[in-house]
Amino acid sequence: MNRIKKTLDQDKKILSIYFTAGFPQLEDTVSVIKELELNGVDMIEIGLPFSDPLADGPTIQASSTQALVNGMTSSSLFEQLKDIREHVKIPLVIMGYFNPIFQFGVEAFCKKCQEIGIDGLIIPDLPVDVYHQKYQKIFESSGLYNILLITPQTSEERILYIDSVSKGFIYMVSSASTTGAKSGFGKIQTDYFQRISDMDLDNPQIVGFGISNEETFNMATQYNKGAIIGSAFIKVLENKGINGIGEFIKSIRPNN
Amino acid sequence: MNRIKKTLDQDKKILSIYFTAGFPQLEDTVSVIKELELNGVDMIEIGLPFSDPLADGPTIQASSTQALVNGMTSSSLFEQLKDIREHVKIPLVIMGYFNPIFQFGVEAFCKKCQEIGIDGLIIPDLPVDVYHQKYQKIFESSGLYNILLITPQTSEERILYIDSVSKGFIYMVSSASTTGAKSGFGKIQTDYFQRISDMDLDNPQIVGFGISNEETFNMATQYNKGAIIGSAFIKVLENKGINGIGEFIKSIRPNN
Amino acid sequence: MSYNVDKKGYYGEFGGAYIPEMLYPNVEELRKNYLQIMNDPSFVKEFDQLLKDYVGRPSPLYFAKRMSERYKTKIYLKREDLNHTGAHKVNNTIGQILMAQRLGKTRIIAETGAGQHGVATATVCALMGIECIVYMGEIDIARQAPNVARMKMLGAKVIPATSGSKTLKDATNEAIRDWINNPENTHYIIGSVVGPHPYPDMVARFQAVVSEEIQDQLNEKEGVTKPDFIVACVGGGSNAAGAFYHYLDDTEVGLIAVEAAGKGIHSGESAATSVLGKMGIIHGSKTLLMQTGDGQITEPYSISAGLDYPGVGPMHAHLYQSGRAEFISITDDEAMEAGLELCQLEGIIPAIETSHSLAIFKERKFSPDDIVVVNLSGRGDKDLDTYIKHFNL
Amino acid sequence: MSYNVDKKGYYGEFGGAYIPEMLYPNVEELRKNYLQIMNDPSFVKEFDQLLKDYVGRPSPLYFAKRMSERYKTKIYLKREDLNHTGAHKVNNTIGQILMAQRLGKTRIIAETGAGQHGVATATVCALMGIECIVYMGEIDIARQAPNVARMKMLGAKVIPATSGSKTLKDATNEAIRDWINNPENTHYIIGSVVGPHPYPDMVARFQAVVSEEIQDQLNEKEGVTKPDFIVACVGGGSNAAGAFYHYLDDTEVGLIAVEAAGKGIHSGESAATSVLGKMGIIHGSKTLLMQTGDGQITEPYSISAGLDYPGVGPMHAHLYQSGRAEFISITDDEAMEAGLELCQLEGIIPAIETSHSLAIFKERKFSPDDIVVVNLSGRGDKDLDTYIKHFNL
Ligand SMILES: Cc1ncc(COP(=O)(O)O)c(C=O)c1O
Ligand SMILES: Cc1ncc(COP(=O)(O)O)c(C=O)c1O
Repeated sequence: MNRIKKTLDQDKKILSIYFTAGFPQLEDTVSVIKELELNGVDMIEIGLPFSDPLADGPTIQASSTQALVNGMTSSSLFEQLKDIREHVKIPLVIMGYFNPIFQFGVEAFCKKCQEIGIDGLIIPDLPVDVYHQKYQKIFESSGLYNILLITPQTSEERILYIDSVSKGFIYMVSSASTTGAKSGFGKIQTDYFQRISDMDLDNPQIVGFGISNEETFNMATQYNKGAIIGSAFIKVLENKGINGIGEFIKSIRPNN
Repeated sequence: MNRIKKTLDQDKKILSIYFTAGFPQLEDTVSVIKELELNGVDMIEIGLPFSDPLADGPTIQASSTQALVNGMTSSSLFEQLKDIREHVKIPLVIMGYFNPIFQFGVEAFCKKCQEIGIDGLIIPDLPVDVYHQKYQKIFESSGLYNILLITPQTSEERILYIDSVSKGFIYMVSSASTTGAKSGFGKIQTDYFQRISDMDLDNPQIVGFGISNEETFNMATQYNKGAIIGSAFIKVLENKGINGIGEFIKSIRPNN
Repeated sequence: MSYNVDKKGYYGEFGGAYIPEMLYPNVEELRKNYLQIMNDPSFVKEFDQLLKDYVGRPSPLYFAKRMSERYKTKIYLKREDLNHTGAHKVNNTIGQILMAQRLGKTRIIAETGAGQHGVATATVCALMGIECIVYMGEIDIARQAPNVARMKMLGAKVIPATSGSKTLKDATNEAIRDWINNPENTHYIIGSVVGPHPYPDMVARFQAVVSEEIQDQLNEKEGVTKPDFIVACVGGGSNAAGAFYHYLDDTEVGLIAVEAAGKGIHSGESAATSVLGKMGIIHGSKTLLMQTGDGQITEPYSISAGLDYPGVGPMHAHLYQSGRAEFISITDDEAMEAGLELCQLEGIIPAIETSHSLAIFKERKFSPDDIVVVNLSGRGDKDLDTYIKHFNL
Repeated sequence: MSYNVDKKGYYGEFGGAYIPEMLYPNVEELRKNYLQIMNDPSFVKEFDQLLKDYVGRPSPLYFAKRMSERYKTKIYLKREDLNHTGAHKVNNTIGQILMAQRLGKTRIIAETGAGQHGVATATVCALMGIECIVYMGEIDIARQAPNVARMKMLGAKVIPATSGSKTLKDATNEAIRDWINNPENTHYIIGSVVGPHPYPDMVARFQAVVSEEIQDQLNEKEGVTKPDFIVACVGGGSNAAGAFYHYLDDTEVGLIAVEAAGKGIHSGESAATSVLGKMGIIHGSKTLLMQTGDGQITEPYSISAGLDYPGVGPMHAHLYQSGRAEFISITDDEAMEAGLELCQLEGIIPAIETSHSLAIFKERKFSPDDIVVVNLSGRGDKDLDTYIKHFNL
């Protein structure tokens, strides 16, 4: 059984952390993952860096650029992660733009993930219909969940379609923005969270974009299964390195 | 009887000097004239400076600009020259562009010249036909000769017309050029001099443009009644001032 | 076989809409409506009228006598340089601003490389009184200063793109980010036949006026509606798409696409996508793309800001892969020489982009009877500094 | 009463050929031949063909909707800015280069102020493969750098005029000096309706294509062949002459000539010849002229190099004196504002010369039904630096 499903089946709010592989240093990937699990994070999105991350804001973009300068590639990520399941139990998701995956070969990429024990992929620029028509079989035969995004602008009809194609959870983008763009939620967000919640979808939703601290985490997870922190965490890595992780995670869920 | 005619009736080659009134210093005009006569020059063209002397080369142009900066105007020239005939016997011609004369009023200008004892005018940009139709009567009633130009490109027919309208002499431009542009005469010039000479015009011709020293003076006057030196003389004034005049004039006609 | 787009937005294998979900509503709104809007008689009328009265169309088809004599073939120049704002780009921006109005958008964003598209966008925004933001790579801002000045005069806000190679690709990323952040009121006027479907097709249709006019003009001059060859430079490929459009499926007409070889195709400083690229995804479209083995997009190089793009539009990827068009790469130096040659033979200063097209006459022979139409995509006023420095004039 | 030239080369009292004898053969050769050559069908054909295929004529007559709304009258812009090289100047240089060829001339000289005429001359010389020398005031060389670069690209030799005010007047003096020195092989392409007869008439006839087109275009758009008013700026007066030409003797059409008032008509830094000038002789023509009481020609001033001339052509002197045309003076600041306004209302960056014409809508009221045609004599690319500095953009 896929670790994502197992984790989401638990009766708790999920804290998921995004970070960019190979950042701040090329060899930090595994250490960051271990430190995150150690501090009680429920799930991790490992960012495969890309030269042109057009859905990302400046923080994640800069971390990608640095990771590429450090020498991060799909192959070296797989190399770094090859023994990860000897140490880490929580679900691991790779988040990356489509082109590097396409160049690696979608099938080969999925097989590598399966070998290593990756549980899912988030490919923001692989639209649901292309996935559905061309790649779903490959994912499923590799036991990989494909995590799809919805936004406040996604129509009800399309949400239902995405829900039907999704496995694991739906990545619910909190507002119309690139990563790290806004912080704090207003009535527009809570209305949106409520609206999706009321749709009673097959897949649980985890909220991403704009979550940076205890307050926004609580607000988001009030309506949904969990939340993902990206830019705010990258800033921690940038400023304090791996040593800053424990304190940051505690600040999000102080009562854990 | 007009002094120009008297001078030209003499059986000698005429040396005429052009200089710009008010140059190098505003008050130099009369001194230059006196010094020229003293050194045996036969005729003088007094240049009335103009802001836009488009038939002149750099040397005369620069002297005009300087004279204007010095404050030279038509009125101040007349003022400077008002007693000139108490000192100077040789023919004096004013050479100037049409616009300052036009502004002064052609008739008033001519009357002033007559009062002072100026013998002729050279107005390079007053074409013969306009002169003929509009101004000849005024000139004649003031006893002023209008000196007209011909060039190597002037057609035979037109030369005859110009000759018929001219009084005193014809100003024979040595080559197609602005003042001071070329120096030295070649076969083209001598052929041209010969050709005009052969036309046996009513008016004698005096050559101007490109005469700078004994050699060119002799060459020019071999075919014609005389020659005018302009730029070369201005350079003398520029470099040596009034004191340089004697030596320069002697160098042109050493055997005088 | 058709070389035009299919119903799903693909040219052969290339095209599609590989966009993040955040862009879906925008792109989908456009996809659903663009053909209907473009075919609406009131749209057609307004578009045609503006092209005529404002842009100055038809642009002449000029027989270049002295160039033809030098290269012993019949060379016609399609004078897009005479359009208002100085390049073919405005054909598209006129179309898209009318589209944006009909979609109820009140804010326009655009990316620009050479600045021609930025100027053309700022222009139509001023014309319609609509807010305009243009993203432009920091390097391009420096090397195309006159166009930056023009955009400012026209009231547009120019925002530098400081990431990556700081050129067109990065400006495009920034524009897309802006669009993601402003999904409701903003229309993104893409400047070439790139981006997610329906952009490549929409832009090609707006530019198709070029080949439409060539047909008539050639008929008037030569009694035939088709040339033997059409030559156009390819950055993203919009001027080429426009010049090729009505001849795409007529294989009697040779299509020649000219790319920038920079300092040499294999010098590491090049933008010759057809030679150096592999299939991949850039800016929402599956196409040929210069990239590392690992799928990172390569930083391209060309002396000309408008060709300095690591991909080509999906139409061109397909034209290349299918062999329908001939692709030729021209170096910086060859292009500059050809630009100067046109100045001195025909009295026309071409954009450096265009100079690449003109350089092919030194590379490739044509026969004396061949009619070769070169799409003179733009004028070189924006490039004077570069020319002057290059030739030490 | 006719406002056109008479048989002797005069417009009323103005005009004629006040030239030194050295220029007589050149000017006379031209005078004797120009009408016959211009009326020769082969000349007409070649001229028209080049205007169409090379220059891009007809230039559109564009209804400026947003400007019309702002100023509550019907404003049409005659788009000479869309001509090849970016101004009306090329209409004349195309004509004169064909004239020079037919006169057997092998060397061309020209003067230029804004550089537009220099570029237009360099252009046609390149087109015909004829040597080209352009005289340009040192100050103008500095303030119109882009045009200097363009002339060099086109293979022309640009010689600085360093005397006097170092602007257009002095460049003209230098060109005339060159002509005096090269009477046989050289044709002097004067850039405006100035100089000795037949230049003003010849240039006006070449520019007359502007008003010829306006007649047809207005008829197409408004069902009338004449506007209520035509507005044009006057440096020497060629674009105004072209725009007025077919309406000169039709007094139902109001003619409005706009001059540069520089820093204020009576500031001592102005080029408002109609107000400040008196009759005089400049560059071979009797006309209105800014001069001292002593008949020295005054150094004019305008922010726009193309209006920075102390005279006007004799046609305009006559139009002013007879009251046939209304003369309005516009300051630097007013012009610059009007230029920016056009950018932001209509997406057109005008030459600063042209901006003077556009400024009249703040000065003078028109009624809502009036059809006002403004001759948009040129584009502002050459002036970007000046605009940017002026507005601190
Ligand atoms: C004059 C000119 N030609 C060509 C191009 C290249 O663009 P495209 O390939 O879309 O025609 C540009 C781009 O800015 C341009 O300005
Ligand atoms: C665009 C433009 N308009 C007007 C003028 C003024 O010249 P004219 O009065 O001869 O039209 C110039 C002169 O360079 C010019 O470039």
